[in-house]
Parts: sequence; structure tokens; C-alpha cells
Amino acid sequence: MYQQVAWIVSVVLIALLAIAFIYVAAHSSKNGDSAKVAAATGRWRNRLLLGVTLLCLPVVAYTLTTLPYARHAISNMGVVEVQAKGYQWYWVLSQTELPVGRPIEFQVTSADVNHGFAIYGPDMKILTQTQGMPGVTNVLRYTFEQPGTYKILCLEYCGVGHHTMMSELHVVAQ
Amino acid sequence: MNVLNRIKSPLASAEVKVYAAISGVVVLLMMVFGLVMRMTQGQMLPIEPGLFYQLMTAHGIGMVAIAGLGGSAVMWHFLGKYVNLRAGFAWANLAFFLAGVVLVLGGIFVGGFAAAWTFLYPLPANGMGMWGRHAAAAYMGGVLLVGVGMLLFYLEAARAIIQQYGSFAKSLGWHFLKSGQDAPPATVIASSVVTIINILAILVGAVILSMMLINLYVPEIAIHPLLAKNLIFLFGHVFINSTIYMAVIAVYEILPQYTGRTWKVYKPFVWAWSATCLMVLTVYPHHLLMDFAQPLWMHIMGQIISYTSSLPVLALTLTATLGMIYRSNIKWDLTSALLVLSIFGWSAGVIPAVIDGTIAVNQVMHNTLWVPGHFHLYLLLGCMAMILAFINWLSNQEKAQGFSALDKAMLWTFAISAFTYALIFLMSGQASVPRRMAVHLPQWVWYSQAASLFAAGVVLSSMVIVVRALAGIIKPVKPA
Amino acid sequence: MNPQTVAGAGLLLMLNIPFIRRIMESDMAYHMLLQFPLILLAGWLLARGFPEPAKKWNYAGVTGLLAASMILMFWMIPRALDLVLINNTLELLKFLSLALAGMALAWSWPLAGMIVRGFFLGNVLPMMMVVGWLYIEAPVRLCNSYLSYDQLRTGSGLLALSIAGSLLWLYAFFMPSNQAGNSEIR
Amino acid sequence: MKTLLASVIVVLLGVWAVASMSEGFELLTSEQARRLDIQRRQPVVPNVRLTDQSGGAHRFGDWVQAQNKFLIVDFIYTNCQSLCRALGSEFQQLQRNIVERGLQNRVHLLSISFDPEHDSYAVLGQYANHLQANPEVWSFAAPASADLEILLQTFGVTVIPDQTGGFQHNAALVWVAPSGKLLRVTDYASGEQLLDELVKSN
Repeated sequence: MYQQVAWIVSVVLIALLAIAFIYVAAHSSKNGDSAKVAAATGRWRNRLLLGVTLLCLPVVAYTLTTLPYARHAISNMGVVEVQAKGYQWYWVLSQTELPVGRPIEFQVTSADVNHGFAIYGPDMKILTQTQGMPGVTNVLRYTFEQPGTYKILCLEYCGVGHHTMMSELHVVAQ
Repeated sequence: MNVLNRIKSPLASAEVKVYAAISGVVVLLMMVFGLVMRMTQGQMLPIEPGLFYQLMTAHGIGMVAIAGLGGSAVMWHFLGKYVNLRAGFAWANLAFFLAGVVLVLGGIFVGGFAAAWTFLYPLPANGMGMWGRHAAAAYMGGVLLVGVGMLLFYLEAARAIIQQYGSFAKSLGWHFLKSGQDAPPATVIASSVVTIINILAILVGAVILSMMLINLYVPEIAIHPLLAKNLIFLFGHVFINSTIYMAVIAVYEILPQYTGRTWKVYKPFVWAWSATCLMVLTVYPHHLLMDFAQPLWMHIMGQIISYTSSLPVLALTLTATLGMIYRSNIKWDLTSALLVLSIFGWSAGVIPAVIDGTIAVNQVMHNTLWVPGHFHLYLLLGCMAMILAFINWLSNQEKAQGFSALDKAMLWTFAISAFTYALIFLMSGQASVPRRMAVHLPQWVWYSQAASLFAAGVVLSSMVIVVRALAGIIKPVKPA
Repeated sequence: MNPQTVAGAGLLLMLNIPFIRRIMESDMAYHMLLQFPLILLAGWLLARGFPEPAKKWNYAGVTGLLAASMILMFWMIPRALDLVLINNTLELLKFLSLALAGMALAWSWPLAGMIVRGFFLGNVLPMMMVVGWLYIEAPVRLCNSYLSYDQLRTGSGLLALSIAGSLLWLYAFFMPSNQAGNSEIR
Repeated sequence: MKTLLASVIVVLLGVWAVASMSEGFELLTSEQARRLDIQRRQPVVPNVRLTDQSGGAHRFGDWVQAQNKFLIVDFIYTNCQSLCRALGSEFQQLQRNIVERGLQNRVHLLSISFDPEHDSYAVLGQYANHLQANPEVWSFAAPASADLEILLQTFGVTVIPDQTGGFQHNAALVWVAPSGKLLRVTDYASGEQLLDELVKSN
């Protein structure tokens, strides 16, 4: 979902930017009054700064309300705990069959170097991720909504076997 | 003390030309590495993963270093018009740079080191037989040497700026904010910011590199991986950002000569650069948003500063550039076209970058090809375009030239190829294709194949631009 | 005789009184963070009474500051810290070399310009930071003769010193420099 | 030019000094130096008087040769709250391992107390019981006070009193050959790995 939003917003904004450049470049040959243009530039600059601020403030504020970091405040009722440990180049998971609809808590760490722990859906799109770091346990919570086969890919470069480091999760209805 | 009487020969000095020539050649080589990587991922070349990751490491560190060297050339050349820089330090920097490059390349291609240019602890010590600790030491020692050279370079810049302006407070224009008098030139402001942040970044880099070197030989002395990651990204992020801040000086200095308008320094400009100085040092946590163990306030700071750090300087540079060319009767040639293109590339790249700095998006985009997507926009289409423009400008005796059909063809090939190439990265990121993988899943291969086509376009057009420019630079200057 | 020289010599002798030496070396933090700087200070004071020797060999203070940073680096090796406690020759060498480093600083710092000073600081400050951090992070004791708690304190002290030094150095960049216009800035 | 020459000399001197202190950049701490030194020199255990946990008196050197086994030695004191516990559980683990693999006839564990004032044989006996040490595999001993110094020196153990009335000491496993030579010193958690090597070597 976020992928689509990010892509569409980026493309639209880049296109607007390109239009601005093409428009200005197309009007670059005539000799205009420098002072007037400078004044207009100042106005545009202020509009842009104001516009960007007005646009970004709510976005920043809104997106900060849903953070993925599992905090202690969250109730532990009914949470399924899964230990995940990365090795060069495989995952060791305490269980790979998981219930649908229940919050799963992945406790991710590593035995050697940094790894990335990304959960891919059956359509091979990333659903969520965290880092697997030696000596550190990152707690990732996720609730699967559909049964099916999910994949775990390593998303942090970890040596020559990095691209082979994949595991499967089976999410089943209870 | 009159600034004018310090201006040396108007044309570039020997050290600037050598910097520019080396940058041009190495950029081409690194671009070829990039093309080979994309073709390997597109299953068009039978390259083993071991070699792929070596190439990836070389491409990363090579591009960072050469963007640094090319940016230094721009800064040295134009800063030298306002302050008294001594060439010896540029040569010393180059000597350290070349020695470092030899060690780095030796570590990679002789020693087999392939821990990516970010040398994330503790991967360099865990080669799993692909490389030994001497290879890792050669690589990290080489990076350290490059850092020592750069430190000398920036110390000389700091010395010269302070000698001319009295202090960084003055050269950043803080007095101008109060009095509105006597603004320092844009070049001096940008150079001061880069000097400050890069001296700090290099010292931080030296700390983490030394620690990792010690750890390599005395493994009992362990480092906390999260702390190490913080330091590495603080160093890496600041250094790569400042390459653009150096290269953009080319826009500030060269574009006015094409339009006959001046790049006026006004208060928001001073504000924006000073704020950048602080923010660029504190924005790096947006690389660590997926390290859940990091304190929460750093994540939130990472997201907020991601938004605030990139936008001001950019918005000002963007509007100022557009205002500079609008109805200006600008003389178009390869140099001016590349410079305008570079500001587009920089601005365009910031958009996906800021979006990725949003924690909710980072959750599904971190370490996908979205990341190289955004930075290829502002490094390839931005920073590199600035450096190519600068090289071309030098080769034309720093004058506007005619815009030949070949120039036009190469400009458009470069612009369209580089833009599309980066867009394919973004598109792949949107489709959750991971970055830094030698082998892609079958359904992802076509992205790489399409990207290879445009990468070839980038290589081809850059090669023509660089080779023609080099010929101009090497040619002895005719007495006027 | 220059009173500073006398004070320096006196300080050096005082630090050598076995009783004081034993106290200072009983704790790692005193050893590195008190005795070392005091010997440096003694050397620095001692040198004040003499003109800089051999300026030709010490252009812009390069040689002196290089020597000082080399000596400091050597005494940051944990093994060296351990060995001076049981090896008298090395203990003597420690006093001599650190006093020499102090003298080199006194003679070379005024000769050095911004760049040489910057290079010296850019060398010594990260080094202190590295060593301080290693002392804090190391899961094992790095000096067999000292308690792990001492090691932690010493590390924190070194780290604090180097951060303070860096901030001070940064601050100096923003201060109106009295050297402005002085073409002697190197 | 003279400055350049002087600087080069200074740097060379500095590198030489650091290199000699770090045995050619191989080590930074005296603990590493001690391990390397023992591995190179392979000194013989001193023939000091030891009292074991059942009160039996031996000469260390003679005892090793009489046993004719590989010896894994660690140094402890029974009042220890921190490191020795880790050592203790490591030895328990090793003891299990040795029994499981039937290596009793080839490897023996020995914990030596460096606090003979307090650790009489009775105290050591209690300690051994507490750790469920099997006397066939794992012995405890303390040297005579007069011999302590020479014993610690040979094994390179440094003991310093801490603020709480205990001691801090370097913890490691020392491998002694049946001939009485000290072979090498390794981390306290590396016992299993070395047992593997021992098994493989025959």
C-alpha cells in the first residue's frame, strides 16, 4: 500500500518539477527585466517554502502517529513469540507455522553480522521489516491477515551468500 | 585587504585540471562497473556473485570518493578566487588519495574484500573465506588514507577562509543576518559549510575505522554494533552529502556567466546554509529507522530532520536557478544545459528521498532499490552532471561555446538515460526488489534488463562528454 | 633561571617521589588522566626557559608535534601501561618520553599554524576517543594490573576529554581570530 | 627538507616502538602477550607444593607426570562472586563432556586457588561438593603460601585486590601437556572446541 502511495506521489511531484523546468527553459531566450524576474523569483521562493511547509507538516505529524516500534505499553495478551536469528546465510526461526489474525512478535537478532529481516507477502511485496543485529534484539510485531506462504528475505548485505538467504513462513487459519 | 588583488590567473590551475581529469576517467570506469552489475542482475552476463559483490563494493566506494574528488576540484577552483589557497595541499591530498585508492582496490580485487562500501561492522571481519583480515585492513586503511588527505585539504580551506574573513561566523555570513552588510559570496558560504561538516565527518570516520582495524587484529576488543552503525552512517552520510554541496558551487559560479545575472546572497540563503550545517550532522538516523533498538527520539528526529534538512537549501537553489534563467537570454551550450539539468536531478532526487525518510514508508522501502533510485537521481543526474559541466567548462577555457549537434545529442542521451535509469530503480523499489543482491528472482529480472539499456546510454554519453573534455583540458592553452 | 623551568623541574621531581608515584599508578584513571598530563605539563614548563632548538629541523613545529603525538599514541597501548608497573627501565622511559613530549609541545605549538595544529588535534583527539571507547566497550579487562571499574572510568575520562577538546577546537573556528591578517598563519 | 627528514625519523621511531610493544601489531594487551609468550616458550610447571581438596599433598610437576594426562588449569578463589562462577560452570560443562566422550583417561581438570590463606583443603572440599565435581575428572588444589608467587608467575596470572575485599584476576584456561609443559592459554569459554581438537588429533 505504502509502496503505491510513495511511487505515485514521487512521480507526480517529479513531473511537476519537470514541467516547471521545461516551462522556464522554454522561456529562457527572451531578454526580460532582471529586477522584475528577481522580484518574481522571491515571491515564488516564498510560495514554495510556504507550500512545502504546509504540505509537509501534516504529513510528518500524521505518519508519526503510527510507528512500527513495539513498545512495552502494548498489551502482551495473545501474542505469539517467534525467535529469529540470522546466520551467514540462513535464518533459524523458533517456529515457521503461524496463526492468522493473531499478533506475532518476532524477536530478531543475529549470530554474526548485520542482516535484514523482511517479510514478503505471497505477492512478493514487502509487508514489514526490521534489522537483525548481533548483540541486539529488535522486536517486530505483525499480524497476518491472510493465510498463505510468506517469505523472509535478508535485506542487509551480509556477504557473498546474501541473495540466497531466504526462509518461508506458513500462515494458517486456526 | 582587497579580495580582488588575490585573484590568481583566471584560468584553472594545474591541480584543478588534474583533479578534473582523474575524476572524469574514474567516473567512467565506475559507471562501467555499474552497467556490469545491472547486466549481471539482468542475467545478461555470467558474473559470479563473489565478483559481483567486489564490483559493488568498488562501485560504491569509487563513486563516493570520486564525487568527493570532483566536488573538491570545483570548490578548490572557485574558492581560490576569494581566498588564498596553496596548491601544495591539493597535491598532498591527491597523493594520499591515490595511495588510498591503491590500497582499496588491492583489498577488493586482490584480497577479495566485498563488504560493501559501508564496511558495516562486523562484516569486514566475517568474510567467510571470501576475504581475509589483511584484505579488510587494506580496504579500511585505504579509506583512512583518503580521509587523511581530505583532512589536510579542508584544514587548508579552513585556514584560508579564516585568514580572509576572520572566522567561520563571518564566512557563513552571520554578521550579514544582523547588519545586512557585506555578505560573503555564495561560494564562500557553501565552502565553509562543507569544510566544517567534513572535518567533523572525517574525524568520526577515523574513529570508527581505527576501532574496526584494531578489532580486526584483536577480536577480543569488540565494538557495539549499533554504535558502530551510527558512526559509520554519520560519517558516510555527511561525506556524500557534502559532495553535492561542493559541486553545486559550479552552478553558483558558472551559470551567472551565461545569463548575465548575479547570484545574490540574501538572508534566507544564509539561514538555510547555516541550518544545513547543523542538520546534515543530525539527519543520518534516517538510515537506521529499521534498527528498532535505537532510541525512539532518534527515529523521530531522523524523520523530522529528513524533511527539514533537504528542503530549504534545495528550495532556494531551485527557485534561484529557475529565476536566473527565466527570460535571461541564456546562452545554451553543454555546460549550461548540464548545470540546469543538475539542479533538476538534485531536486527530483530529494522527493523520493524525503518520502523514504518517513518511517511508515521506510518500513516497506528500506534497502530496496528505491534507495539507489533516489540517490542516483541526485548523484548521477545531479552531482555528476555538475562535475561533467565543470570539466566541460574547463576544457572550453571557461567560456561559453557553441552547442553542436553532437553536444545536443549527448546531452539528451545522458539526461533521458540517467533519468529513466533512476526511475527504473524507483519502480523496482516500489515492487519490493531488494538492493545489493547479485541474483534477482525471475519476476524481477526484466527491470534489470531494461535498466541495463539505459545504463549503457549513460555510459556512452558520459564517455563522449568526458573524452572530448579531456582532450580540451590536456591541450596546452594558446596564448591569447 | 626562568621560574617556569624551575617549577617544571620541581614538578617532575615531585612526581618521581616513590610514594606519590605509587599512589598515582595505583589507579588506572590517575595514571592516565592525572600522571600523564602532569608529566606533560612539567615538560612543557621545563621547556619554557629555553629557546626553541633547531628550528630548521622543526619547520612549523611539524617534527615536534609529530613526535608528541607518536609518544602519546605509544602510551595509549594497554600493554605499555601494564608493563611500566613491573619494569623500571620502561618506567624511566615513560617519564623521559612524556616530559619530552611536553617540551616538544611547548616548543612547537607556537611555531605551528592552523593546519599543523589541526592535523595534530585531528590525530590525537580521535585516538583518545578510540582508546576511551575501547576501554568502555571491551568485555574483558585490557590491563591485567587494573580493576575493570577503573578501566571504565579511565575510558569515560578519555572520551570526555576528547569530546571537550573537539568542541573547543570547533568553537575556535567561529571566534574572531586574532591571527586574521597575519600572513604567518600556516 | 630537514624537517621532512626529522619527521620521517620520528615516524619510523614511533612505528618501531609501537611495533615492538605490540609484537608486530599482533597484540595490544598484556593478556595477549602472556598467551603468546606461553605458547612460544612452553615453560614447565614449577614443582611447587600443592594441597588438594582431600588434604593430599603433592609436588605439582611430579603430580602432572604421574597422572600422565592433559591438564586444563584455571585459577580461582572460593569467595569469588563473578568470574570464577563463569569458570566454574564452564568446568562443569567440560566435566560432563569429558565423561560423555569417555576422555577421563586423557584429560583432567584442575582448579587452583590463589587465595591459600582462606582456601584451606576443607574449604576447597566444600567448594568441590558444591560444584558437584567428580574427583576422577576434576581436582581442586591450593599452593603453599610461599610458593604462590612462583606459581602465578609461571602461569602469568595477575591478581589484584578490589574494593569489595575480593580479587580481580585474568580468567583463562591453561593447557598443560602430560610432560608438564604449558602448551597454550585460551579464553575461558573455549574448552569444548579444544576437546574437539584433542579428539581429532588421534
